[in-house]
Amino acid sequence: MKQPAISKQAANNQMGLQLNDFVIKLANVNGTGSASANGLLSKTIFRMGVPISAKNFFPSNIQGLPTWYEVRVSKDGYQARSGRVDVMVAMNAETYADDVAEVSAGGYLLYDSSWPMNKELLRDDVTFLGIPLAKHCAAEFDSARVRILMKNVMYVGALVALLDLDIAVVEGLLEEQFAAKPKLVPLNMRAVKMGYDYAMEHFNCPLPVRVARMDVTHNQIMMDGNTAAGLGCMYAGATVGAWYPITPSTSLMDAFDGFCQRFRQDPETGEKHYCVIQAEDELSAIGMVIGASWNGARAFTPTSGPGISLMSEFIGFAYFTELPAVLFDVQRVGPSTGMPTRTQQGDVMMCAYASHGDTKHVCLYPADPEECFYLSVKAFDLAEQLQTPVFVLSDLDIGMNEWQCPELQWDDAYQPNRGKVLDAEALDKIERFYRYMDIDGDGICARSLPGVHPKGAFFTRGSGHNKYGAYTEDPDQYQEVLDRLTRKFKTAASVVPEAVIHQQNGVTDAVIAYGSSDCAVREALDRLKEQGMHLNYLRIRAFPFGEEVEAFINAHQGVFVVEQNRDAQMVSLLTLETGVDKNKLVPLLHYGGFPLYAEFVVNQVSAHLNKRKNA
Amino acid sequence: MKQPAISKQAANNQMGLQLNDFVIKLANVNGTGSASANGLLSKTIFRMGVPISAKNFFPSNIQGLPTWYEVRVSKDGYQARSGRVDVMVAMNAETYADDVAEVSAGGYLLYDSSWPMNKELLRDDVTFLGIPLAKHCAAEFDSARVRILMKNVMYVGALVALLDLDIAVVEGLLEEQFAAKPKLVPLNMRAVKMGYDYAMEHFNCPLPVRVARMDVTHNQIMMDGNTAAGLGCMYAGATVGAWYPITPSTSLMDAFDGFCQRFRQDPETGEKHYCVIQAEDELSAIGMVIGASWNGARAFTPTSGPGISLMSEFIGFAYFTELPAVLFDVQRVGPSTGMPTRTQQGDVMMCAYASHGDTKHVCLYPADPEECFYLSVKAFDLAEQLQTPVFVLSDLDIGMNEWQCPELQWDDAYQPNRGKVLDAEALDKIERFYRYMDIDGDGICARSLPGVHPKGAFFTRGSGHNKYGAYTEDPDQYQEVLDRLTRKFKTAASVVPEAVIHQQNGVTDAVIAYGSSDCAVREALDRLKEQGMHLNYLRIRAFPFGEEVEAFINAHQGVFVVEQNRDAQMVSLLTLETGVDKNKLVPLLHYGGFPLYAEFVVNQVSAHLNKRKNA
Amino acid sequence: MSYISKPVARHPGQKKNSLGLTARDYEGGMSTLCAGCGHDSITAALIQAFFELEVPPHRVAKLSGIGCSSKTPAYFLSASHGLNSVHGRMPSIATGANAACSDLTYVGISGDGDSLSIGLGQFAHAMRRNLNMLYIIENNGVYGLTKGQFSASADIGSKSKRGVPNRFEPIDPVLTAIAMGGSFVARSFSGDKQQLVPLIKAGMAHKGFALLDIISPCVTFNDHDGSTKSYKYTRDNFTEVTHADFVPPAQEITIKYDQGSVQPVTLHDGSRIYLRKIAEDYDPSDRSSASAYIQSHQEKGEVVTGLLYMNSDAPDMHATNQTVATPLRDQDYSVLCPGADALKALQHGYR
Amino acid sequence: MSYISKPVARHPGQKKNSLGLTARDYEGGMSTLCAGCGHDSITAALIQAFFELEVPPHRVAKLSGIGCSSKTPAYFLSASHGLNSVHGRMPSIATGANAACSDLTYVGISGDGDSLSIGLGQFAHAMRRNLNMLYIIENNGVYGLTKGQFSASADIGSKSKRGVPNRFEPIDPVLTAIAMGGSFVARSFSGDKQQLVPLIKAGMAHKGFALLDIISPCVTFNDHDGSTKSYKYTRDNFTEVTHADFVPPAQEITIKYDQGSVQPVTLHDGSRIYLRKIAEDYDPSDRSSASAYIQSHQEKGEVVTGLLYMNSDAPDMHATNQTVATPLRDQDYSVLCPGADALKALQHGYR
Ligand SMILES: Cc1ncc(C[n+]2csc(CCOP(=O)(O)OP(=O)(O)O)c2C)c(N)n1
Ligand SMILES: Cc1ncc(C[n+]2csc(CCOP(=O)(O)OP(=O)(O)O)c2C)c(N)n1
Ligand code: SF4
Ligand code: SF4
Ligand SMILES: [Mg+2]
Ligand SMILES: [Mg+2]
Repeated sequence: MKQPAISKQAANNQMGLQLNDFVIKLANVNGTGSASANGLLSKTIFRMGVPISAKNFFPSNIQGLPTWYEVRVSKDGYQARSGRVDVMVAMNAETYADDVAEVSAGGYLLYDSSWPMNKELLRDDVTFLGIPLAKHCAAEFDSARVRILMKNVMYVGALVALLDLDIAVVEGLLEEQFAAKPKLVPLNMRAVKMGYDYAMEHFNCPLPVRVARMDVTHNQIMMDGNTAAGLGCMYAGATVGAWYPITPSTSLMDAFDGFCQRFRQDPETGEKHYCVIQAEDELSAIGMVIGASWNGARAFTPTSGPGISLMSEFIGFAYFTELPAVLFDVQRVGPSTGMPTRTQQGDVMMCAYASHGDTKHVCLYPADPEECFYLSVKAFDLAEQLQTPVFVLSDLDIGMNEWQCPELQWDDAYQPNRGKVLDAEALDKIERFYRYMDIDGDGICARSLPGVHPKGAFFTRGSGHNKYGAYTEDPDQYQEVLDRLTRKFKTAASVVPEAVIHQQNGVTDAVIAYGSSDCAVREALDRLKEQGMHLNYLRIRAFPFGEEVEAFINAHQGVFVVEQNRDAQMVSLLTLETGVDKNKLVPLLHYGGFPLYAEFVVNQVSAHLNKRKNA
Repeated sequence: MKQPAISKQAANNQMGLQLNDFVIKLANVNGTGSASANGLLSKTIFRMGVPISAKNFFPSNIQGLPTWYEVRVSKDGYQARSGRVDVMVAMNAETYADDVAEVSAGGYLLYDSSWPMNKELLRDDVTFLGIPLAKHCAAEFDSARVRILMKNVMYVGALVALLDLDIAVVEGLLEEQFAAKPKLVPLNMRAVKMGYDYAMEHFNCPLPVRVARMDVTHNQIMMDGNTAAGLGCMYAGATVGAWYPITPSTSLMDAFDGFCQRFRQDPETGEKHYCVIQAEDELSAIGMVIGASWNGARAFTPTSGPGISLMSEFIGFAYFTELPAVLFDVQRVGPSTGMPTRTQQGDVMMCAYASHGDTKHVCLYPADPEECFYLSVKAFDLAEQLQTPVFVLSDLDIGMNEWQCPELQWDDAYQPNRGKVLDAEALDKIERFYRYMDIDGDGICARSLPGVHPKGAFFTRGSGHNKYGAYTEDPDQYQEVLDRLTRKFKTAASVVPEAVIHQQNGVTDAVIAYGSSDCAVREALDRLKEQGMHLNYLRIRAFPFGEEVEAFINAHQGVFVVEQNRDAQMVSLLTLETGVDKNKLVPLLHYGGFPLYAEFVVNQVSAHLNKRKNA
Repeated sequence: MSYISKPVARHPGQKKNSLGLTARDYEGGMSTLCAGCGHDSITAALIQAFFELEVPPHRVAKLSGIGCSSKTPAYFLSASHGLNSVHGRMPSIATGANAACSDLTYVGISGDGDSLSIGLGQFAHAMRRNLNMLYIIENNGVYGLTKGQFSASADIGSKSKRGVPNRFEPIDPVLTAIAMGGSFVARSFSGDKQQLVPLIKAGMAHKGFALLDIISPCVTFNDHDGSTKSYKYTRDNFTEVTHADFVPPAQEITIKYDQGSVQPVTLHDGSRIYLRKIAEDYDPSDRSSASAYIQSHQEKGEVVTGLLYMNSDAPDMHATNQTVATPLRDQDYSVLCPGADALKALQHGYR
Repeated sequence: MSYISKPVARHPGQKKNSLGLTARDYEGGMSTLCAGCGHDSITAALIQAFFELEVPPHRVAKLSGIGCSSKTPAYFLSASHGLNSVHGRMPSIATGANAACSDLTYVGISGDGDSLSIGLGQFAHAMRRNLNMLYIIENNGVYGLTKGQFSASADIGSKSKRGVPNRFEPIDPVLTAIAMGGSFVARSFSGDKQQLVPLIKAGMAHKGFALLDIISPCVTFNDHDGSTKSYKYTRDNFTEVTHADFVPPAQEITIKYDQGSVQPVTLHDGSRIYLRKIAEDYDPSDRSSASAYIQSHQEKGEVVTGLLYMNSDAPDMHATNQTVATPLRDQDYSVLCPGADALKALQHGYR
């Protein structure tokens, strides 16, 4: 019993007004220039003062495969995926059937009606909005490439009408984008208008699903985590970056390089106050970082899981020789090559214990691009203070998607914490320099930099050494150093960023999460609260855990730990590295490769709580 | 108040008879040929039917540094170090002071009295036996090299007299050793006699510390674990071995190669039924193993910690593509280069979880060379049955020291378990081959080998794939495969070797150990029992753990877990991978690099138990 | 959602080879590379070569690393076993696979990033062992899959899309191969099927390591003006120094050669290569002069192509190892295990 | 127990250099290598070269991998910073160290196993970048520290101690370096201090990657008859094609050269190398002919030594990167951090 779906009326009938609270998803083909049109759409909403979040779902190839862009408009500022699709822009014939199926009941589907549509795929509960994009663009534009690009811009124009967007904002954005090629502005605006006019003429615009100006984004930016982290590295004063390209970490070094070109390269002489080295592989990249750190520069490498696996031997070297190193693991789906363009938190255990022998490493878990910036800076301070590798575990979702976040702040009083480094003056004063003497009792020894002073000369080795820094194969001397490293790791727990805690007295259940799960969890907690389920929340920001983590778990009856991996890796870390009762920790695991969304957490938590209630 | 220490009388006075129960330690310089003289000594005792254990302590160099050889004569057959030194043969001037200090009270020290001795280092409670070895050898032998070698043989001769060894056994051993160069026998016997005669003349021979013939070693052999493992690989039918030299694993491949030359190379044509490849590094070695396994050969690689670190990426590949691989990790002291010639169990966690993403691996923990043989064979069966990498975690103590163990047995009815491999006939019958279909519900799918049948053709990839074997980036399809791997790992727990349990009803405390700790723990349990402390014992032989492990822990009140690493890595595995209460597990950690000895366990356990009693 | 489509009929003609197979039977899954990518032309050449060589598809093992280039094995011979390993490590997989089973045909596909950066060590050492395989580098001077960074084969001065010139010394696969003991070293161009197909066939027939470096432009990231790996630059500077014709075993020689300039080489399987010198002063049998020639001509910007060096007498890995003829994986277990009595006997040495 | 003894006085003479240091001040810990190991002679040559060059010890960074050879840095310049990294990875450490601080002197010591097997990739790529360092390979054709396995530099036919000949193609460090863009490539012999010391000095003064491959016999595992890396074989087949004299900056030239045969090369720091051709037909400035010469002569069993190739104009890594002169690690933080205002401004682009 099919109805004529493409009617002017249908659009307004199906459900009530959804103001600034809906999802629009765009299904495209990789490499067809849809990214910039889709960005235009999301930025327009953002500039209208309305909070959004935008996510890209793209294949591991360069051109020709399906790709999706999902914009969530959320007046409450929720950044996670919502799990629903209110408006689908279905531009990819290959995925059309799936895309139709994905629209939430009562939603809309915009398609290119240049060709007859496949009636079999019609749905009663979805309003189909056909626009003859290809036909119009073919009539309007000359070259094949322009036609393809303008098709995208044209559907943006239609959405301006359908969603009640401000066309002046669109124009402003285009002007900025094409500041260097102003001729392109009218061309693009022509396409926008084509879409706009068609929609106004044929549909009942705007839809109930629509945007209305707000004023809550003026202190906000849209930035991806890799950009923020690259920026953080520059602000931290890093001068040496070594890397080997790998999705999804590549754009981190691109960002660092770009910012440094802008701020640290002499425009006249071309002289650079930084050095980025594209290494031949990850084994080499981490070696370069360690070499540079040994020599006193702040150095880092961005990579992803396979890179960390390859770096394992060197990571143990840095741990045992106590050299700083900052590693960004922008996690993707493992094991092995896995799904390079999907997100996961699968490297938690590996990073915490990487390398053979007894090793433990400091890890930071930024929740979003904003924190990527701040924790990048922190990572360098910790690496130098603790003289050890520090991992920043971001993921594809944070690293490669543009998130809305508060404008980044900088305190000009900040000075890098270089840790216990003896300068020439200090070396001159001391009788003799011993590299691994724990003078302060915190497990951290003073180091010296090559070339600074004859008295600082010292031979760094990954083989057995005693507290004086000499080679040893003696059990006691070796063990003394190893035990001090345990002490140092205890110190680390007291200096890493504390967990973020949201709690109310009297609440017995809680949720723990970390990294990119944060936004979905916070939304889920709001919704659970609406349903009468109050839970406290702790977000882990670092390993080793501060005391507050154990105290929090102990203070609750049941603790759900939300993770994006199969094996409950953070639960493992908590079980091993705190005194808590592991049976208290209930893992909620989401690891298919798409970012977590609130509903998953809501469903799982409420199912558990209801089960307990009924038990 | 020094006495004249070198008196004929002194030797017999100090303490009672120590028949077949003492330790003789020989301090030498690396590269002076002492190894063969020392081997002559230990084998003589062994051939006299008396149980011994022999351990080498050598530096990470080739020539000129201190090295020790420790022979424990133990009528009860204890294989661990005893912790005491009854007779020290102090041949290294550089370590002389330490060596003197190490002798147990009432013990003996044999030294070269060609030069005046350092009186300051005399001890009242030790009998010093001086023999002018260098002087006599200089007088007796021509070339410098022969003099150095014969000095060693001469002290063996003295020990024959002092310890009441059978000189005919010595001669027999020399005849076997020099079967190809019979002229060397009289030369060596001359040196033996020189030492023997000197001792008989100057000392009250034999000492109370002495050997008397027994008849308990006739079904025993003396073999190191690497030899046994290499032999196991040959018996398992392995045909491809790929490796990169690294201490202490190198002799494993040497052994395999040697045995194969003997049994699998046609003496006429020189044709080999095996292929050993010295790879350019460990990354390549594991790649070769995986390539060979993919193609249906049994293949393996021996390495040590740094090698596993380097193999991490490929290990995840084998896990995810489900290809068999056998890896021997002959553990040495980490982290990093650590102490390459010292022993540790520091790679337990790394091997269990190696590589990025969610991965878990099957591990076997042989306790001694005998088990190295049997578990090597088992490792290939498991790797093929489970289609996954299998680690055999031995260590330097097992791998490079000759242990006395029961003669190895072989059942000619044994047939390799090749697992679910579809042959041409099977492939011909089926409609279509899907690589990752779990037909039996055990998580293990059928595989096909390249080139066998057109229907078996299949594309192996470390990237996301679905159960049909096709590439996928779809969350559900990816997750389905990943979840099946969890199921497969459950199956693994039911087919790996069971733990070895020694228990009595009514005993509330227990010890858990694994690998080379076993011998010291068993001795310690005997001694604790003598002291009235009864403990049950479980020896872990494999990860994942069978149900018996959890049941055993649950059945006891307190469980000591003996490990040779700093971080209680097996306690970590037990905590994570069983349902037990982690507070029950008390780690006893010995990790300075020398093998564990019973006293350490005795002291730690009794201290804990006493503390509890007194609490 | 699964995006693997069925092979597309690219060869509508139904010509069959002696196995009764059409060219279509040598095809693979639909390419997911960019339209116009050089790699896809190489795929087409491979399909033609395998079809014409009449190889049973399931007796071929296709191996690769990671990269756009390394996806190629998915696009031909879907009836073969394939293995897509990790980045830069295909040579070790190939070595192990070949060790286990010497009687399959091994073809490895790699990229310049895969072989010359992360994989340089394995690449060099596989050549040292003279592993019996055809090893193709689809060489575009960039990392395609990670979006256009320079690779180690980028020439000095070659410009990136943003106009920045590469300043690092290139690692040339051909010169490296000659230096490391590759026994068959050739270069070609994805755009020249004429030259490519016989070189693929010859490389497959060669018993030993056959390196085929194929300039294969990346239309998305390295096909612009200023790039020295673009279609245009390669065409303009293409210099063929030898031309190789391949004649399968027992096939009548139909082409007539002018005796002086042509050198026939008979391979282990009885097939022959007819090598025609185009550059008079070039000697593909002399390592040092060949490599000096190539080096000096490349310094002038020429893209020297053809069968550049060949030594068909070098023993392959199995010959060096003296491996038995029957593949190791097919050895009966009774041959491999000495049995209980032998175990008993050998332990006498451990008493 | 610690077995590190104090440096032994190997130079009882108290001659001082202009820094007031004696040769003893350039010594290190006592060697723990085998008596007679070639590596120890190289240590002695290094001590002499550093002493004569009058380098302040603490301005030298000594780097190595793992192996007997890689222990060498512990045996000279105890007043320098040193780093003994992991096996085969010294080049990356050197690259990072140099990136951080361009104004120290970097000397790396490696072995043939360390550089040509596990480390081949890093070795090659450090050369590509023309990293400013002296890189010494103590080349003995075996893995000493793991007890005598053949390394990749073992020649075909060279016999192991048990008499088994190596059958794999060697990877020659010098030919590899020339192919990969090394800008200073030399070979010498641990037994020839005469040749060695000036080459070490020249390599140190050269601004760019200076490879010095030194045949350094392993007396324990590879000094027997049949080995082509023994003292005897090397002495017998030693062929010096150039001889290099090194003259530090601003030093009077005292030696008189016969104009025709000697070529003076002035280095960046003002020092000069006087290069005397011994083989008439050898041209150390021409990559392709030099490498062809070396290859063909080595095939005849000659051990070709001397300063084999040099290009003092190639830009080093920092020049290519356009790094500022003041070492990066010494940059004031205020230069590196754009500050709060800039952060505010740049975020306009993210709205
Ligand atoms: C260990 C590891 N590091 C990095 C990557 C990311 N990566 C994938 S392909 C590639 C480069 C591919 O370049 P090339 O081999 O030239 O192939 P092309 O795409 O140009 O054909 C890189 C760096 C990876 N997959 N694995
Ligand atoms: C990752 C790793 N693999 C293997 C080893 C063992 N290993 C130590 S030194 C060495 C070879 C050294 O050979 P070379 O560099 O030629 O030095 P030489 O001892 O001959 O001077 C090897 C394989 C190691 N230390 N680390
Ligand atoms: S990015 Fe380049 S190499 Fe990759 S498929 Fe596209 S054109 Fe080919
Ligand atoms: S083993 Fe060889 S390389 Fe090592 S120290 Fe001894 S002689 Fe030198
Ligand atoms: Mg490429
Ligand atoms: Mg060597």
